[in-house]
Amino acid sequence: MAEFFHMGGYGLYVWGSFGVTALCMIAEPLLLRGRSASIRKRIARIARLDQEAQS
Amino acid sequence: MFKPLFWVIRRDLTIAMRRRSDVFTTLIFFVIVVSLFPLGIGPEPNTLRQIAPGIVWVGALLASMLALEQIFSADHRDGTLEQMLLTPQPVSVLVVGKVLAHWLVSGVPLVVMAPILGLQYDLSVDVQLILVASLLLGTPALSLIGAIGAALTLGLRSGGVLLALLVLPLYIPVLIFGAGAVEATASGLGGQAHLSMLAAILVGSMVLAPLATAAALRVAED
Amino acid sequence: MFKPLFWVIRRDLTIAMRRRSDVFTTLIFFVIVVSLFPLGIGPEPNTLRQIAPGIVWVGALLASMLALEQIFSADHRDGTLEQMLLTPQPVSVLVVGKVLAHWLVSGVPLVVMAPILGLQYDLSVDVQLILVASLLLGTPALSLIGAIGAALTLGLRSGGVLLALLVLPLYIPVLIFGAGAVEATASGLGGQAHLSMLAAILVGSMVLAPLATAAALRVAED
Amino acid sequence: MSSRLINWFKFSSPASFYPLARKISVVSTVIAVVLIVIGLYMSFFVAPTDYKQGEGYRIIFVHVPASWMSMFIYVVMAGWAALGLVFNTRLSAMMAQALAPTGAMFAFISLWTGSFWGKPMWGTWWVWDARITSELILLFLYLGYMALRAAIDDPRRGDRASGILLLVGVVNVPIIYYSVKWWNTLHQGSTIKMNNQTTMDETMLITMLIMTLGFWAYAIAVAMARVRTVILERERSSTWVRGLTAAEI
Amino acid sequence: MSTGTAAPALQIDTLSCARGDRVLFRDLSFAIAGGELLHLKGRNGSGKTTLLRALAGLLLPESGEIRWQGENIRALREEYARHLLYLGHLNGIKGDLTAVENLRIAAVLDGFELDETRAWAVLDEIGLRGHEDLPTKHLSQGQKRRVALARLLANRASIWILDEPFTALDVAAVQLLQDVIHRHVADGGMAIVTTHQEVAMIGAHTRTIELGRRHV
Amino acid sequence: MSTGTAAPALQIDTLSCARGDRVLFRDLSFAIAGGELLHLKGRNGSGKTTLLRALAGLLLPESGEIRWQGENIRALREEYARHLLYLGHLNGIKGDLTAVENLRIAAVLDGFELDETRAWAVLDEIGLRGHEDLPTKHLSQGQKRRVALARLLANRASIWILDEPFTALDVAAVQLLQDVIHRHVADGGMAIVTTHQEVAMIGAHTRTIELGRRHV
Ligand code: HEM
Ligand SMILES: Nc1ncnc2c1ncn2[C@@H]1O[C@H](COP(=O)(O)OP(=O)(O)OP(=O)(O)O)[C@@H](O)[C@H]1O
Ligand SMILES: Nc1ncnc2c1ncn2[C@@H]1O[C@H](COP(=O)(O)OP(=O)(O)OP(=O)(O)O)[C@@H](O)[C@H]1O
Ligand SMILES: [Mg+2]
Ligand SMILES: [Mg+2]
Repeated sequence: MAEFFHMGGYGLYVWGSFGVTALCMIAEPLLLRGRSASIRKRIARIARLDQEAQS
Repeated sequence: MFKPLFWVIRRDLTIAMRRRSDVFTTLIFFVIVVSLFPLGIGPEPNTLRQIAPGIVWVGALLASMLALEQIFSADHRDGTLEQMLLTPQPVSVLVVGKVLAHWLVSGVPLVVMAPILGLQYDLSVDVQLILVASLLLGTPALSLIGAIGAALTLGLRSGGVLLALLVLPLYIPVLIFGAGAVEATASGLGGQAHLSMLAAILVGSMVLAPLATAAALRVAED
Repeated sequence: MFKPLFWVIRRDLTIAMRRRSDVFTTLIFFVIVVSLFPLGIGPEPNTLRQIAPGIVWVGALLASMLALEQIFSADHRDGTLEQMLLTPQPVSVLVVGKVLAHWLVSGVPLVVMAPILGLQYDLSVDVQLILVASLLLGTPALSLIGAIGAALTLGLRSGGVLLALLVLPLYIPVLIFGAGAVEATASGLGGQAHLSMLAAILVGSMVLAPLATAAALRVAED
Repeated sequence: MSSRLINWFKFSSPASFYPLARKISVVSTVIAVVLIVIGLYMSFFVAPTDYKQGEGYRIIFVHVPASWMSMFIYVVMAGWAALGLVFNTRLSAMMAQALAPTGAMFAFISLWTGSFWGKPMWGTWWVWDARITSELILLFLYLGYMALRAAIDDPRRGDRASGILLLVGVVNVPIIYYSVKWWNTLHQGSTIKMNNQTTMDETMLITMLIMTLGFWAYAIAVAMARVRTVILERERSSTWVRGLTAAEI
Repeated sequence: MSTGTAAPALQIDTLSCARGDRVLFRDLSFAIAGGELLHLKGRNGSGKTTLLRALAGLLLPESGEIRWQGENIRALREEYARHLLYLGHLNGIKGDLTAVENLRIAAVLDGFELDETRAWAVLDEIGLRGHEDLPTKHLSQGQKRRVALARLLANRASIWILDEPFTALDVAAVQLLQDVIHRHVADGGMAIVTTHQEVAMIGAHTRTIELGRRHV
Repeated sequence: MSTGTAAPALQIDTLSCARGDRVLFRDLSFAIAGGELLHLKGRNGSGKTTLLRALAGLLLPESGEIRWQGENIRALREEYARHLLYLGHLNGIKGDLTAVENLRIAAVLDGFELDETRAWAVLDEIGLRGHEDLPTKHLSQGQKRRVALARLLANRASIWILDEPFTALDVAAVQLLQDVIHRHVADGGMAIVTTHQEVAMIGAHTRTIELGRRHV
């Protein structure tokens, strides 16, 4: 196991690459989720305001 | 078509002459940037001669880009640009006029000044000649390409820096062939090939840039 | 006195945050300019390592100068500057607020970015450290000095270039000591002396620049 | 003929594309996860150790797919921009907008992993190699596009301005690439050339292809999810968005 | 033109414009023919400027069409511009050029020639005698506006689109401008004008359209 | 203050101003006390803006003195600014900040605090309801002017210097602004106002000064 992570001496570089790639590709959807949540909240608010205005 | 073109050039040259300081300031910016390097880097003549073409070219590129920021913004702010879009003249013709006037005011002085700066870096005469030739072909291309960026960033608050961000990557071929021509000559390889590439870039941008700029101006005034 | 100061900073930071792209564009301009030089000069690592401190410093200086152009001009154009001159607050305090906000937005990112660019030029760790230290002392001084020039050229059409002309000569000492500190460290001489000079320049400009800027602003609005 | 056309225009309206985008996104996510998991397994456990570069070469399995994707996405964006400018369809510009961050991210990953490869191989994090330099410039082009978009408040103006920029950029990309290449070969600067492994092991190639397809699916999934957000942001006041139920959003 | 003397030259068909989130007006339709003066009214922010810019072809409307003699102005472009004179909130004059120079370059770009003497005469008429050859940046607010308006006297366009032309003008200049507009209309031209100064627009051929009656 | 209730607070003494080559007015002297409204009239280019900027301390006059409670305003500087509210041709608001933010930062710089609720109330009063938290660059010409004028409602300065405050305002807003000015004067404040819209300034305490009667 340790040997696997050691990568024949290239551990830092291999995991540095794969790690950052993984980080980016996980972070991007998460950031996107935040962005889409905030716009949904805003739309919900607009709808609520509409209803209040009508009643 | 030639009459409006001529009048636009005349108009912009008149304005530039009324504020003669403009011509000098672009020039002096160029001089300062190029002279700054020996200060930042240290005075070894060999290193300096080696990096001279690159530095002169980067200096010319930055000076031309900075001057470019103004090409449409004043007209945009006082409403003359929107009037130009409403005339029966093709917008790209007016753009050509403005870019040409701009190059006469800001590009030509750079070309003239470059050999004098070359002396600071101890360049030989034939290298100097190629330097001038490369700038003569390169700076109009820079103005044409830069005009697209200037039109795209019109009226945006972060104009200057954003312009740089958009335009500098597009300038890179001009820089490479321009500085390359000088370096090739300095190392005895001959800069012909580079100069032909520069000429090709110039022709290409003369055809495409006015159209793109005109489209961008229409968008900016929306 | 601290309340208006605080509010001015807060105001300018709010505006900067509304247009977050501004922060990035200054930064990216810095990155691009620094990356441009190798394209002009050629890719040999040894030459590049030698000229790296000069290039990074010139890049920081140009980026900071370009960003500075905006510091008062927007306020001048929309009339908020003339309102500031008419408040019961001392103008120099408001100037300090604006410069500080400006440095936070445009200077700090440069300092943070510099080490990454240093990698492109293959600089070692302790050289990198001195580079950061010198920028940390130098960029606020650049902002303070540049504010004088920005105020002086307010309302002139070719603001950008003219500003460069006025301010660059004042920048030169900062550049010499900044790049000098890095070079001295790289060649094993130690950059302490240079850094102390930078600190002295910073203190001096902190005292004098706001007063000069305030006076220049009053003239500009006449 | 006409049924085709109608279909086309139907889905070029954001309102009708919105639910479709969700379906595409879900499907692509599944494909991406499957392919990337297989690809990772093969990268670490199937592909043999390189006789020259040892285990370090395994970086190639993210480095090369990311490089390819970054270039490919830029071209796709330019295609959408051209469509948008010619036919004045809002959706095209939104597609370009949705792709940009992903493309920039792949360009960044390519440079990052390249650096982490170069350090052990060449002893330095960075060389001014032609390919690397032009990838850096590509990253700048992405950032320029995104900065321009962010700087313009009016979305329709932003669409058209950034569309023009993309088209100008895509004309320039090949010019930039060849000029950088020429610049680099004329200086005999970098001592080590990058493609020093001419013959590639079969399994390595397959692994790389699988990873590339996985990244491709990932890009589609993320872009579709993002285009949904962009649509909502821009059409938030329209009647069809207000008509959506909570579940549909 | 083809269908008779009173054919509406400029036709606005179910036009809608939006800025930011808000739709300013929806499905606006009207037409205007030669000899008509259209007074566009509305509270602050009701969309007058937006409508005028759309009519000038500067702004792409959300939906709907604007037709000049039956053809969409987007298709006509320069052909339409030949008949048009637009004056917005900005004056559209260069501060570094004199009034005469400004007027002459505007004329050339509009496609006709204006000689020096005629330019001086026009500026005299609009009340700028003694200021003709000063860079216009040295003029007062109202004088700058007058330079911009001088184009009305020296132009042969048939459609005038004027956005708040009376701002910054003194009483004499307001009177003069009113006369100029009415004369243009009487000669068979069209004018579309916004102004908040009610009194200024009363005249024989005036029609009024009011935008955005709901709460601003 | 020291010499009695009706002492002229602001005194203008043989003031001359020149722009470029021309002297705009020479040896102008007048005074204005609390409760007075001064309507400054004059043709375009007669020097109204120049005079107002001099009164605000933005422009150095050619000769003569401006005194606030007996002291030259050049010497008083910030002390004088405390009593002053100047609105020029420019609105002096930031396009990137909302109306509320603009109002609050202006208040702090003017030396007092304006809380969020009060700011909203003021903007409501001036007719900007529903536009309070939009960046002001998205407002129309007249709405921007209203944001600038909102400062009049939230300020405690005693001297108001207003250069063409009515431009771009619709009829309702003109009426409102007139009321605000008259109320300010009735409460013992001073106002110096230029406008070309004659009708707007008639009131009990109005004095008129006309600049530059010779041909412009
Ligand atoms: C020993 C070191 C390296 C090797 C063996 C290597 C190998 C490769 C290979 C095989 C490709 C795909 C080539 C193709 O598609 O034809 C590639 C692409 C790329 N690499 Fe590297 N690489 C190395 C280091 C680096 C470094 C240090 C960087 C940047 C910091 C980098 C940046 C790139 C880029 C930008 C591409 C895409 C450009 C292209 O495919 O033309 N590489 N690399
Ligand atoms: N910066 C300047 N430089 C030179 N001359 C100027 C400058 N500003 C104004 N002038 C001149 O001063 C005169 C008066 O200008 P001012 O702006 O004070 O007029 P005004 O009475 O406010 O006119 P308006 O009603 O048009 O606003 C004008 O004739 C103009 O030519
Ligand atoms: N660039 C813009 N971005 C977003 N919204 C805008 C923009 N310009 C105007 N608006 C909005 O559109 C509305 C109408 O603006 P417009 O300038 O057409 O009004 P107007 O009728 O000309 O008003 P005024 O009488 O004040 O000049 C305003 O409420 C404003 O909020
Ligand atoms: Mg308007
Ligand atoms: Mg005035």
